Amino acid sequence: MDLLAVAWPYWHQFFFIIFATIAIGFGFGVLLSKNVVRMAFYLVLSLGSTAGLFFLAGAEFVGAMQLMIYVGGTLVLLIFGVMLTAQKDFINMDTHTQDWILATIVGGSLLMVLLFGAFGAEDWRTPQDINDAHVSATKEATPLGLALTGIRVDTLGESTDAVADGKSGYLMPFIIVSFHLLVVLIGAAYMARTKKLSHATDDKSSRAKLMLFKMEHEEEPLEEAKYVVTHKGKSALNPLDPNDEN
Amino acid sequence: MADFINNIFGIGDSWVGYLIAALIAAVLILHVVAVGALLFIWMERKISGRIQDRLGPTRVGGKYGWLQTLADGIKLIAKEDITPDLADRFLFKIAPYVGLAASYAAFIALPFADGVVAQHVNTAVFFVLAVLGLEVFSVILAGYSSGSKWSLFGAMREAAQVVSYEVPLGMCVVVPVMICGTMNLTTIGNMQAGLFTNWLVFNDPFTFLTAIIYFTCATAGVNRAPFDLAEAESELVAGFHTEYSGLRWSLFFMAEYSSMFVVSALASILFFGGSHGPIPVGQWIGETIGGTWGLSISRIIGVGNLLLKGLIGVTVMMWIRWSFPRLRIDQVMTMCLKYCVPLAALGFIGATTWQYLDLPTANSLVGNPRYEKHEMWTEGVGVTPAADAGPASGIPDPEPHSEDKTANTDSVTVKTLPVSVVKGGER
Amino acid sequence: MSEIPLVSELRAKFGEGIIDVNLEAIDEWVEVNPSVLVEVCQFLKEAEGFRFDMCNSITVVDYLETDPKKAAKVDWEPHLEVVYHLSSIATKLTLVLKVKIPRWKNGVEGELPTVPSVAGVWATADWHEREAYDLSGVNFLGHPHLKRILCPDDWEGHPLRKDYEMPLEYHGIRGR
Amino acid sequence: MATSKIDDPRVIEFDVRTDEMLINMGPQHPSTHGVLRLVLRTDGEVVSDVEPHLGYLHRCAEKIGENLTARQWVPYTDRMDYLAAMNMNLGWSLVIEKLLEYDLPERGRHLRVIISEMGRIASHLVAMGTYGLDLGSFTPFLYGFREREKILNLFEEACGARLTYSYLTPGGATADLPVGWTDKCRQFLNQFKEVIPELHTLLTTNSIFVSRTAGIGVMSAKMAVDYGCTGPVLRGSGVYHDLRFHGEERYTEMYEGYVFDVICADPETGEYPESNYEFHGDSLDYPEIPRQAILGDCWHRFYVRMLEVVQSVRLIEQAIEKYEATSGDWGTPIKLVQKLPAKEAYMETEAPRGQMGFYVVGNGDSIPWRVRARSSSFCNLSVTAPLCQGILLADIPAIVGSLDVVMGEIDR
Repeated sequence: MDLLAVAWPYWHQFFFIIFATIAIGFGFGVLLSKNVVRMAFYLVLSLGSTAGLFFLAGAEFVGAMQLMIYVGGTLVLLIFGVMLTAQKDFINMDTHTQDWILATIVGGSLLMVLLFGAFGAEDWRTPQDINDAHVSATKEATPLGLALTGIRVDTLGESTDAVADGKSGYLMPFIIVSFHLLVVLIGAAYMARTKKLSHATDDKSSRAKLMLFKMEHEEEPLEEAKYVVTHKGKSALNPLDPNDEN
Repeated sequence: MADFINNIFGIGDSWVGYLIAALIAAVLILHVVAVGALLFIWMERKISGRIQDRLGPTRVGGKYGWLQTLADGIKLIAKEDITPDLADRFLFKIAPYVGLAASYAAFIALPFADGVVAQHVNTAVFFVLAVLGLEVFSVILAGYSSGSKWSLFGAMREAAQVVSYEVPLGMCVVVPVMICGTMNLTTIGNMQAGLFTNWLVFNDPFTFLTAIIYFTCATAGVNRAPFDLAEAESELVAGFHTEYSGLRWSLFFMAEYSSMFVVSALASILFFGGSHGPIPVGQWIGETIGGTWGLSISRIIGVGNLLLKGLIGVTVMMWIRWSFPRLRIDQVMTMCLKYCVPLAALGFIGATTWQYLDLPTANSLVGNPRYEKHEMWTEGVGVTPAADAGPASGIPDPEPHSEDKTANTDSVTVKTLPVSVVKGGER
Repeated sequence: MSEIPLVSELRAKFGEGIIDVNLEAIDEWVEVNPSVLVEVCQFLKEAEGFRFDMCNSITVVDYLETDPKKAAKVDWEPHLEVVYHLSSIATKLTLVLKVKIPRWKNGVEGELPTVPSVAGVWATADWHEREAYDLSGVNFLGHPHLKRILCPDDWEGHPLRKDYEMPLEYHGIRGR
Repeated sequence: MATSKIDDPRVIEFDVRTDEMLINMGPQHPSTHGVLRLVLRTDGEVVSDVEPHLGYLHRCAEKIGENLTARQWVPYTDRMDYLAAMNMNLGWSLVIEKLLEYDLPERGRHLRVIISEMGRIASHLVAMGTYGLDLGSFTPFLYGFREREKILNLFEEACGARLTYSYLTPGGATADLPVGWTDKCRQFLNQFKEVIPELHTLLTTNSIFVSRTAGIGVMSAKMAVDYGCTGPVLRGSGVYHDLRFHGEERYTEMYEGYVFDVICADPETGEYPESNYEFHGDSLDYPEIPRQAILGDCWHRFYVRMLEVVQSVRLIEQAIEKYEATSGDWGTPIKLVQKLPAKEAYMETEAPRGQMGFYVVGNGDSIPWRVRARSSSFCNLSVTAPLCQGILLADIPAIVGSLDVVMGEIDR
C-alpha cells in the first residue's frame, strides 16, 4: 500500500509543509530559546524533520543516514556535553542586542544568496508534473551502493572506457572520506587520553591525592606469616605455671 | 490495501482509502506494542518467579494471574504524576514520549511476513538501527530534566553505554546485509525460506558468531540484564527514572519492552529466518491452496512465526536478567570495545571471505541450493507484492528522469552487466 | 608471688608509670599513668613476646554514686576509668589496661578530662575513641578528628555519664 | 600524613577535571544494609573520599543496661545483630557466667553449640543473599532465604520466636529442645548439603560475580588487624584467628572434642584447608579460587563465609550426637534478680560477623554498674574509608556488602 501514491493532488505538498514548518520553526526555537538544553532538544527536532523531508523525497538511504549520523550521533554527544556543563549559572544564554543585529545581517545575506541560487535554477521553477513518476520510482539503494563501489548504473549508456573497467563511479572519493574519518578518530582518541601529571605535591585534585594515598600505604606483609599458638586465650598477666601445655 | 478500500467504498482513487490504510497499519503496530508490553510484563513476573523457585502472580484474574498487568496498569494510571520542582518541566514531560516514539517508529520498517509491512522501506535495516539510536534521547532528557544528581549519573552512564554499543551492533548487522546483498528486510527474510538450514545463522560459523555478538549487543543497547547500568538500583537508586511516577513511568517501560521486541524480531529476521519456520509449512500451504487464499494463510503463518521468534528472543533476555549479577560501567565498556567490536570485525571478515570463496554453507550441505526462486507462487496470482518491484534478480531499469530532459529513457532496457564486474549484484 | 615477665618488663621500662597491677580480678589488669600511656601501648604492640596488635575495645566507666545514701558506703571517690582491652593475634594473649582520670578537668564542671589518644598506635582506636568521647565525654588529645560518631553532632551532654540529664527537647522533639 | 614532593610517572592527573560532587549514599539507600549513610566525594565516576555517618539506629542500649538486671537485658542483645540474635545472646550469657563463675552442665554446652552454629548458617545465608542483591542479581537472595526459613522454623519450635529469640540466657537456655527437634534438624542438614553446591554455582563461581568482586577492596592482613577487623573479614585477608579455637578458656571449652577447621587461606600458598569432609562420607568439595582473586579482596571474604557454612554443618552434626548422648538439666537460667559480684568481666565470642565482645562491671546488687558491647561490624565498617579510596562508584556496594555490616550492631 504505497501511501504516497498521489491520489489527492495536494498530498505531497501537505506533508512537505508539515515537515518544513517543523524544521524552520524549531530552527527559530534554537535561536530564540534561553535554556541551553531546550535549544539542544529543538535542534534534535528540526534535524529530525529534515530527515522526514529526505524520506518524503524518496531518498530513504540519505534520510536514514541523516537520522543516524546527525540526530543519533552528533546531537547525542552535543546533548551529552550540554547536560554535563549546564549546571547552575551556565544554563541560560542571553545574547546582547548588537550580537542580534550582526547575526541578522550575516544570516540575512546568506539567506538571500541561498534564495537567489534556489530560484535561479529554472528546473525547479517550472511546476513539476504532479504525476511525475520520480516520486513513486523504485526506491532502491542498490544502484547507490554500486555507484559507491565504482559502477555508475545510470550512465551505463555511454560506454566510455572508464565505464568498461568500472572506474566511473565514486569509489575514489569514498575511499578518501573513509581514510579521513579514520584519521579523525585516531586524533580524537589521542587527545582524550589521560595526561601525565608533572607534580603531585599539594595539588588538591582528588585523583592525585588518592594516588598519593595509595603509594604511601604500600602494605608490607605482616612479619610472622605462620602464628605459633602459645597460650590459648590466656591473659598475659596470668602466672604462667610451667607445666601448662597449650 | 488502499485500492482494496477504495474499491469497496466505490469512491475511486480518493485519499480516503489511503488514510484508512495508514490508520489500519498504525493501529496494528500499536497493538503489537501495547499487547506486547501487556504480555511481557506478565511474562517477566512469571519467568522470574519460576527462576527463583516461586510461583509469581497467581491471584489476579484466575489461577495464572493473567490480569496482573492490567492491575499494574490501573495502579499506574491511578498514581499521581509528580513533577519535581527542580525539574525542567517541558523536557521532563516530553522524555517518555520521545522514547516510546523512537521504539514505535522502528516497527514501521519491520516486516512481519513477506508482504505484511507497514511501509516498505528499501533500506529497512539501516532505518531501524537509526531509529533505535534515537531512544537514548529519552533517557538523557529524563536524566537531565529530573534535576537530581542521581538521575544525572544514570543518564550519563546510559548515554555512554548505548552510544558505544551502537558500533558493534552496526557491524553485526552488516554481515547478513552483505550476504543477502540488500538492506531490504523483506528480501533478507525471504532469502531464508525453506528448511531451517537455510537460515543465515547456520550459513557459516562466522555468521553464527555474529548472531551471538548481535544478541549481546542488542541486550546492552536496550539496557537489559547484566548491562542495565542506568537503573542500577544498588548504586543510583533507580537511575534516570527515579523522579517519574504513574503513567509517565510506565511509558518508559513500554518503550523498553517494545524496543526489546524490535531488537529480537530484527535478530530473527536477520539470522533466524524471519517469518519462515524451521519446516516451510507456510510455503507448502501457500502452494497447495494457491491463489489469494493460499497467500493470505501463508502470510498469517509467517506473522505467527515472527511473533513467536520475537517472543523467544524476549524470553531469553528475561532469563539472562534473572540469573546474572550486573556489570560495572567500565566492565560494560571494556566488554564492548575489547570483546564485541573485535569479534564483530572477525565475524565480518570471516563471513566475507566465506562468501567470496563460495565455501559450502549448511544449506548446500543439505543439498538444496540457496535462493531458489522465492515468491514463485505469488506471480501466478497477479498480485504484485507490495511495491516490491526490486527483486534482487536483476538490476532494475534506471529511473526515467522527467520527460523533457532525456528523450531516449524508455529505449534503455535492462542491461546485463559483465558478470565479472558485478559479482555481488548477482545474488 | 613470682614476678610475671610482662609486669617486670613494664616496671623496668616505665618505673612508676605503671601504678598498680591487680591479679585477683577475673580479668587481670594493669593501671597506667595517662602521661606514659602512648609509650606503653607502643611498647606492648612491638614487645617481642607479646605483640598486642589488636585493640579490641576502649570503654569508659563512670564511677560516681548519685544518691547520697549509697555514696557513703562506697570506698572509691568519683572518677572516670578508661579501660583498654588488648589482644594479640600472634601469641593469642589478652591484656587489660586501665587509666584513672578525674571526672572533670581540674574540677571545673563541663570541662572534659583528657587522655592521650592511641589512634596512632592502633587505627581501630580512632572510632572507639570517638565513641568514648561521644557517649562518655573524654577528650582524647592528638586524635585526628575527634567528633561525635553516634549522637547527632549538635547534641549536648554525654549520655553514659551517671549524672546525665535527658534534654527536655531536641529540635522540637519532646525528650521527656 | 605530610605529603612529600613526588614526581612519579605513575601519578596520573586528569587535566579536564570535572568539579567534584558530594553525594549522599544512604541512609535510605537500598544497597546500604540498614541505615548507613556514606558521604562520597566523587570525581566523575571515581570515588575519591568516603565518610560513613553512623548513629541513625542508636538506642543507647548501654545506658539501659545500667537500669536492668542481667537477664532483663538479654532482649537488648537480640536487637544488636538482629540477623544472628542467637550468637548475641550466647556472648552475653557467657560474660555473665564468667562474672558469676557459673558452670554449665554438659547438655547445656552442646545445646549452645547446636543453636549458635544454626544461627551462624542463617546469618551467612542472609549475607550471601544481600551480597547478590548489592551486585544486582535478585535470585540468590531468594534461594538463601528459602533455606533460612527452614532454620527459623526450627528456632520457632525451640524458643517460639523467629528473629529476636532471647533463648540462650545467662545460666543456660530458657527451655530445652523439644522432643524430635534433633531429627528435624538432621533432615534439614541433609537436604541443605545438596543446596550448598547450588549456592556456589549461583554466585561464587559466577563469572560476572567474580569480575565484580575479585581484586576489589583488597585489604592486607596488617591493615585488617590494625583496623580491628574480626571474623570472616579478618580471615578473608589470611589471618589465622578464630575465637572458637583461639578464644578464652570458657568459650573454647564449649567446642571441646569437636572436629572442624578454621577457614583461612594460608598466606603463602593461598589455599584453604581442603574440605576432607569424609567425617560423614559425602564429599562437599569447595569450588576452586578464580585466577584474578587476590587474598584479602571481596571475593575471599565472601568465600570464607560460604565455607564456614560447611564447617557449621559439620559442627551441628557432631553436636546433635553429643547432645542426644547427654540427658537431664540443660542449664536452667539464673535467678531474675541474681546479685552480681563487685567485679568486672570481658568476654569475646565468635559471632557470624566477627568477635562480639561484652564487658560487665558489677557493684554488688543485681543491676550491673556498667555494660559495654564491643561490636564487630563497628570495626569492620571503619575499614570502608581507606578501602574505598579511588574506586568506581559501583564498587562501593561491593565492598560494603563484602564487609557484611549490620547497623543494629554498630549503632547499638
